Amino acid sequence: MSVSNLLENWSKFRHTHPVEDKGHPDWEAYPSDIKWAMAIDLDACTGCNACSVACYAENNLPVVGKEKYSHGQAMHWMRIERYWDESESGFEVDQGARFLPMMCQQCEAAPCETVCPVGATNHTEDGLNSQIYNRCIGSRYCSANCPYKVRYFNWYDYPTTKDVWPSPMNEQLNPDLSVRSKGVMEKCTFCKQRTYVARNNAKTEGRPVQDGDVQTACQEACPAGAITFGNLYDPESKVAQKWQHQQVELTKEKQDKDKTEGNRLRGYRILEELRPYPSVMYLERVRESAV
Amino acid sequence: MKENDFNRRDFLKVLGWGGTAVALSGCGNTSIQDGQEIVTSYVTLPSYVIPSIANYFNSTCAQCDAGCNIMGRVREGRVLKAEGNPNSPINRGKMCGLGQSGVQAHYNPDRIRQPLLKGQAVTWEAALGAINDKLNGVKGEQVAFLTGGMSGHVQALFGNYMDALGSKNHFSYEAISPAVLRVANKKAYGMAMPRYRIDKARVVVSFGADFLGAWVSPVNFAQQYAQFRKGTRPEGRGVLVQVEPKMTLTGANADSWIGIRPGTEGMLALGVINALGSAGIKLPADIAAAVKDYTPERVGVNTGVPFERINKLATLLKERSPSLVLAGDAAEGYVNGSQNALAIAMLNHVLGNVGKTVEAAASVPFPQIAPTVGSRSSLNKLNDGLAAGKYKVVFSYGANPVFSAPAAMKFKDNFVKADFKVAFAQYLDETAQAADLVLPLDSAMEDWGTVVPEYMAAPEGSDADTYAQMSFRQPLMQKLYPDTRGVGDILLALLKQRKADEYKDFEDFYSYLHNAVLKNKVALGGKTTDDDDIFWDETLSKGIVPLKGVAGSVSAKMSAADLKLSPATGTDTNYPLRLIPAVSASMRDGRNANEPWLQESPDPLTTVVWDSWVEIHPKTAAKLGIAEGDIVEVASKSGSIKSQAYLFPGIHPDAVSVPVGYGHEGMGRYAKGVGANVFSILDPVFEQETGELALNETNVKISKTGQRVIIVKEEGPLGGSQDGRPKIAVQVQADKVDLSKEV
Amino acid sequence: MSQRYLLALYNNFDEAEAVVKELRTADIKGFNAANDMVVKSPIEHPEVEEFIGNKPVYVQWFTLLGASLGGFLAFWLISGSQANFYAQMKGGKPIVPFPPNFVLTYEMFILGGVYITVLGFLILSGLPARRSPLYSAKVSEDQIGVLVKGDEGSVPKLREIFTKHKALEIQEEAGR
Amino acid sequence: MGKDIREDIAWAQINKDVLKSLESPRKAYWVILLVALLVFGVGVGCEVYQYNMGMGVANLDNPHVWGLYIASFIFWIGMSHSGTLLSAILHLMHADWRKPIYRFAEAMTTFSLLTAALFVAVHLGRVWQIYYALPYPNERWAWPNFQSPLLWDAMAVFTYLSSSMIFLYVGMIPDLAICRDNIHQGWRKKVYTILALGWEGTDRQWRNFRMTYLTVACFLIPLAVSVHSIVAGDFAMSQQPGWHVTSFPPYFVAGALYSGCAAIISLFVILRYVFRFEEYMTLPILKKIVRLTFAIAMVWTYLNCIEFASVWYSHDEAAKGVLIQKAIGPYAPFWWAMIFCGSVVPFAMMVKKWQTNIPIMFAVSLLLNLGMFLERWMIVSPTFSHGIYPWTFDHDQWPSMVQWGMVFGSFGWFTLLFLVFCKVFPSVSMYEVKEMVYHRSLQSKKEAAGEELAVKGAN
Repeated sequence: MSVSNLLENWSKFRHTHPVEDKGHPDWEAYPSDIKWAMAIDLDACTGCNACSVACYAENNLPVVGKEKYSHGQAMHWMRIERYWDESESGFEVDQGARFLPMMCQQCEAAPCETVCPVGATNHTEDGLNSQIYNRCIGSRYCSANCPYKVRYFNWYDYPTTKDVWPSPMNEQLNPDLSVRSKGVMEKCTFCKQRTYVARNNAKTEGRPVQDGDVQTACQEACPAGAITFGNLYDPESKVAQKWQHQQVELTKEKQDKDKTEGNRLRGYRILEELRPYPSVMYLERVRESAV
Repeated sequence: MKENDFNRRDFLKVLGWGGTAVALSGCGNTSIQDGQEIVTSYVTLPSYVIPSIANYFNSTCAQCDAGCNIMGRVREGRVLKAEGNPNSPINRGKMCGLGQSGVQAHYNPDRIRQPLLKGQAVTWEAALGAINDKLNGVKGEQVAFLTGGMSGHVQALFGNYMDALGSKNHFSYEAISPAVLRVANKKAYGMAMPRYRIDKARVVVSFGADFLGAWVSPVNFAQQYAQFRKGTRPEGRGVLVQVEPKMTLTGANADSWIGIRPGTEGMLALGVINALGSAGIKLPADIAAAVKDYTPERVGVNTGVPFERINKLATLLKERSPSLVLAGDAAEGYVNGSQNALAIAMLNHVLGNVGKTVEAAASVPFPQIAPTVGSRSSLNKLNDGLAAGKYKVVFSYGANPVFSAPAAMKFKDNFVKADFKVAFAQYLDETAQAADLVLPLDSAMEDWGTVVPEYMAAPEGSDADTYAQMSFRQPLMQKLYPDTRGVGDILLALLKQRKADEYKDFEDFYSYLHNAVLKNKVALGGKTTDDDDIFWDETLSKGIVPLKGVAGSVSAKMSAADLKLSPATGTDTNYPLRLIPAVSASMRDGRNANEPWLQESPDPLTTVVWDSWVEIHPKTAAKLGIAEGDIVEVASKSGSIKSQAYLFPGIHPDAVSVPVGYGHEGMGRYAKGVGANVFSILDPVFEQETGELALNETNVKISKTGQRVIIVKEEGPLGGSQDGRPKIAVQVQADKVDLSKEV
Repeated sequence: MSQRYLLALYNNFDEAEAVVKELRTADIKGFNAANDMVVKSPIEHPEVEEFIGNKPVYVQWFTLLGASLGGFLAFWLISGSQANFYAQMKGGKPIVPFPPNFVLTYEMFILGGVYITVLGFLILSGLPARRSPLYSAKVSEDQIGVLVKGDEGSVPKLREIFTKHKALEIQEEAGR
Repeated sequence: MGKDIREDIAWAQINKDVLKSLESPRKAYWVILLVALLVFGVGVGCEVYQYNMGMGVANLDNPHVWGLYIASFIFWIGMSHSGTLLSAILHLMHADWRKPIYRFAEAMTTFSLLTAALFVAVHLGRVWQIYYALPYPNERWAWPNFQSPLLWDAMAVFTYLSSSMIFLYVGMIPDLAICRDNIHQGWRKKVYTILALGWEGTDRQWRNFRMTYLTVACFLIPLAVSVHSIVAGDFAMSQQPGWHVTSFPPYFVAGALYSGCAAIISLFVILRYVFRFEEYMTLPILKKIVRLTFAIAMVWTYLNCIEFASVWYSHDEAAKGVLIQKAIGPYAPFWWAMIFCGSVVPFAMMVKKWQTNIPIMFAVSLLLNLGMFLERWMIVSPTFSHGIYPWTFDHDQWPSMVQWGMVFGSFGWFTLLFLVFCKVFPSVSMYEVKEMVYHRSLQSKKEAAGEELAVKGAN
């Protein structure tokens, strides 16, 4: 233990995310010029569930079966929510339904991170909210404090549960990431295993990570291309351009554009007012009332 | 085979033998040449295999008939995931959930692993011998072969086999197929499956075509749809109007969803034409005459769509051109289904969309590999023949009629009348259970084949008029079970029983395919000077073979003479509700029901999982005193099923809807006993022109059984309410946003 | 000169008080009232302290020491572990955050205070202790004991004073 | 009103009566002990099952990740507070009527904390890794997250548990000396001898003892308040509607004192009967606790109303939603039962006649405890079932038998510990009862003398 360390860290880390400056230039292992973020266009999303199934395939999610699903123990990191238009008299269907893909929003000031008693969920240098499975003791406080309820707990030991991965179904499991055992929390990682490979490849080639180097599984599958994923700190990236065009700023809990009446932009972040600074921007679903 | 020519195919084989294996023959064109083959260890890997880094091999999805081109992600000899082939004009690198689940069909624990003769495991010799014995005893016309949709070289081989048998009794059957559409399209546009350009349209009016869910080629359409919705398009953001009695996934994405009275879709189309005429669109005389009685007011009364809305729709179509009008399952499943489809197609003619958003598609230059499409009418013929005892030996491949035929057809009873029934099957499904001999098939990820899609999408910038393609299906890994065989291999073995001499050069289907492809190297885009092996490997690695297709043309005009719209069938006071069997994007006709990802991915609209349900409009439910979760009996004249009631606002109050594909009695652990089979209670009512089963012509009554369950579903107790939260799933009216400059 | 211990038992505090007062004023050779006299009582009786002469109590200094040490160590250890080991990045929060550390500091402040106070109590009251030379179980019941130590020569005088005040019992033992 | 205790009771008699409780309780003692053992066995069985199967058997789900375990945790922590109230607060306030009953109340503090600690363990998904939460230097170079309210909780509970155990022990040393002096054989003699530390009641010992006891009491009061505030912080520090309430810490503390007092009444009645403590646990004392309980009940009710009011008049729609759901949603019966038990039943304690009616007060105290258990449940569960995010509302979750089994078992565990304690250690503080008797008799003598003087003066 050194006093200089203490004093140094005191000042260095006083304010981390979200800040105007990009990450931590002093971070030893990873100079962070990356902030992964997403933009989901609800006008393009058709609610077809392809992203969700792709997530099951990519991330070794267990199929829990009817009984456990009925107890609310499903493990879909990516879930599609279906809302109806509401009026005084109930649900309106004249303009169809509203679909909303919901997964971990990788908040910059994540409510889940601070409450974990063992520090099993932390912020990464590339702006994600990471879950350390083998550190997790299963207190589930993170889930209790998650406003989006996108953290999923391993209520059972799924690898040994009947009909979850009966042989040879287990051969499909993706060796790039673990199969979680009972008693740990898990959630969307923005396909960490893929971003990691992309970063390593870029490093090997001696260049920064470029837009298009990596796709998340959901993004890759989405037939309507509703999901954009990339590095928000890279002004060339599609996702950064989208955020910029929609005037959604990562570090604001109330966007300037929302203060002006009649802005014609449709980017927003869900539950922004709780100040978790989510890394996922949604684009409002557009409907024409000409008919 | 030269020692350095240790190719991937062999590699896959070797991997399957757990590291000690040798490159033996048995894989097609290879043969052991003395002194030239060497024993190879697993640690000697081909240069492209780096442990822990995945290889991608192109293949073709077999989960539905759209024929999307996929890449199998292979690591350490195991296929892990299916991803879209970015070069595919069909799916352009994208995948649907159904396609993703293909790996679960492959790794399914309930696959049949050995031939089963009367339920007993037998060797392939015994199985094929049994077939030979039976065939020797019957005449060619006493043999019937039921298949699903087929294309490519398997189909060519199949044709040869039927010829060898001297049988013309090939019945191509699809439980859910756009069969009526094909006929109507042929009449209206001069081709069964033109290319729809949703991406070019400013307005799409879809009469029950669930093109984002389960209709024809949904992944392709979804991408077109994404383009169509882009405000940055020169045409601006497109508007989607969906007309259907039960909301489909496409309906849920519509700008305007019109819940029409079941069966009156054609009438609405005519009403819109009438309104267009009134709005100043010039109508050809015959059409004007044909629609003159269909004033919006009258149509409004009959269809239940307010006439203002019809006029608005007409105005929209008039103002925003080009548009695209689609007719889908929901409009076609009636006695007058093809008339409905024709009336709807006429809208495209009137609006001048034909040639703009309805384009001619090319067909493949080799008719023997062109797709044979299935229909329900062929099942009727087979059924009649079986009932009459005409067929002694019946083969079934790629179809599960015992499950999907209405109980009133008594198909199972007729099927078992045949002396010898052979089912080619991956699972012990209902038809396989009723068969005498079950031949276990390779999964689509173990098998060779070629696929020609029925709906021919063209890549950007190609000569779309003549673009046709053939896709390769190749093994993505070594077989899981040694005793399963590809359908091509089985057909070849059967052919050898008949014509041993002709096929003796082909050790297996692979060698047949290899030979056939290399023989047509030039037609498949190669040069005569190309090295055979290099050409073959390159073709395989691309997975897609563009062909110079036979250009078709769409007829610019349509006569109203064919149009004789009979009134929709009335209701029956005993059975007051119309049953609409719903085809969902993931469950389709139920052939994929044993893939747990599909069972666990919620139905997009109701969010129900692991069960079937009965969609009832809340008003109707209130009248009948039904609450959510009540187990209700849905009874038609032909039978009844029980399932849980789900109150669904997106359905016409006179209709109820039950999803198809559930209620298997066999197949496997994930499908068996899940939900109820709505096919079984369909009345045997047929479309008048095509003889297709009219899926939506069944009237039912609903009664409570007194039981109630908590529906297992994804949505919470508030249903689809956002409980007043301001910003969750936000919707904005188009005039409130500026989409034209979006990035 | 050898030392003797005497224990006299009394029925109530009044008698004991009288004895103690007399012993304190009596000038007995070989007996120092300030150091050689102990009063044992079954209950906590503040008056005893008064009549036996005011003796200071130092427990509170232990308390001060313990509490400050606890609080200081807590803050130091927690901040130190946060700063010097794997940094736990929490989005929106510094690595070494004050408010949570203060909460824990507060708890440790109390913990240290309680522990060291009790330790001080044990040290200052000489516990755990061996059995003293003279002890009667009556003291833990209902009698008050006055234990004195004196030279052999002072014993008769002491006895006399004890009996004068109606001692119920007088025990005597050789000193060690 | 009678006297809190007979003033003429002989000190030797006090020793005799209390020491008798270590020897021969009524038969009921053994019956209760056996039942407690069985009940505890049920809990152990449930935990073994849950340990092997996974937390899913508790019927918890996403988003309803906490259930009765956490509710019981708060309940037991809360129960511990009245021990401190009686021993520390009333000590500082020189309310000597606490003396015959504070010992068992303090034991209750310790044991209910031990019971609460159990729930921390059974609640964890991976209890076998529980040591990750301990702050100790390790080769992983990873420390627990000191920012987590759960860790504060652990620290506070640990501090409280060890402090109150020490407090209990220190206060018991003179009594242990009595035991040592009066019990002459067997293991007990050895135990008492060791534990009494050679206490002889010398003036030096008493002097330091007095100061120590006072100091620790002073520490315990803010500690007790901080413990339950921090437990409240587990909830109030989160963003969830219904939890994110400023008044939660005082509300929790009031609730804690309330349930503790109710539990003291129950145990008072039981001990009085089982160990024949009628002389010491007298009806006037009961009356005093009952009045104290009533006062706290009203404080609790008031804080409850404050909470509802602040939610009602806030613009936090989600919090309002939770409140409405509590009143009319799936938990409504329990919520109303809580209101009834917590705010209506205590009015029975206003009836003078009933204040000293043992069966009635016993029943009332049980109802109050039930109400307080429900309160904790109603804090935890409705927020999960109707939180911020409408899609994940979950109105169907119901604790499984495994959860109930463990809650049930915890009562067995507590009773077991408590009864064993009462049998091994004096559950009435002998030396302090002596003090009480002594001071009171002095007082009445003085009063009598004063009266005489007054009479004389008048003459």
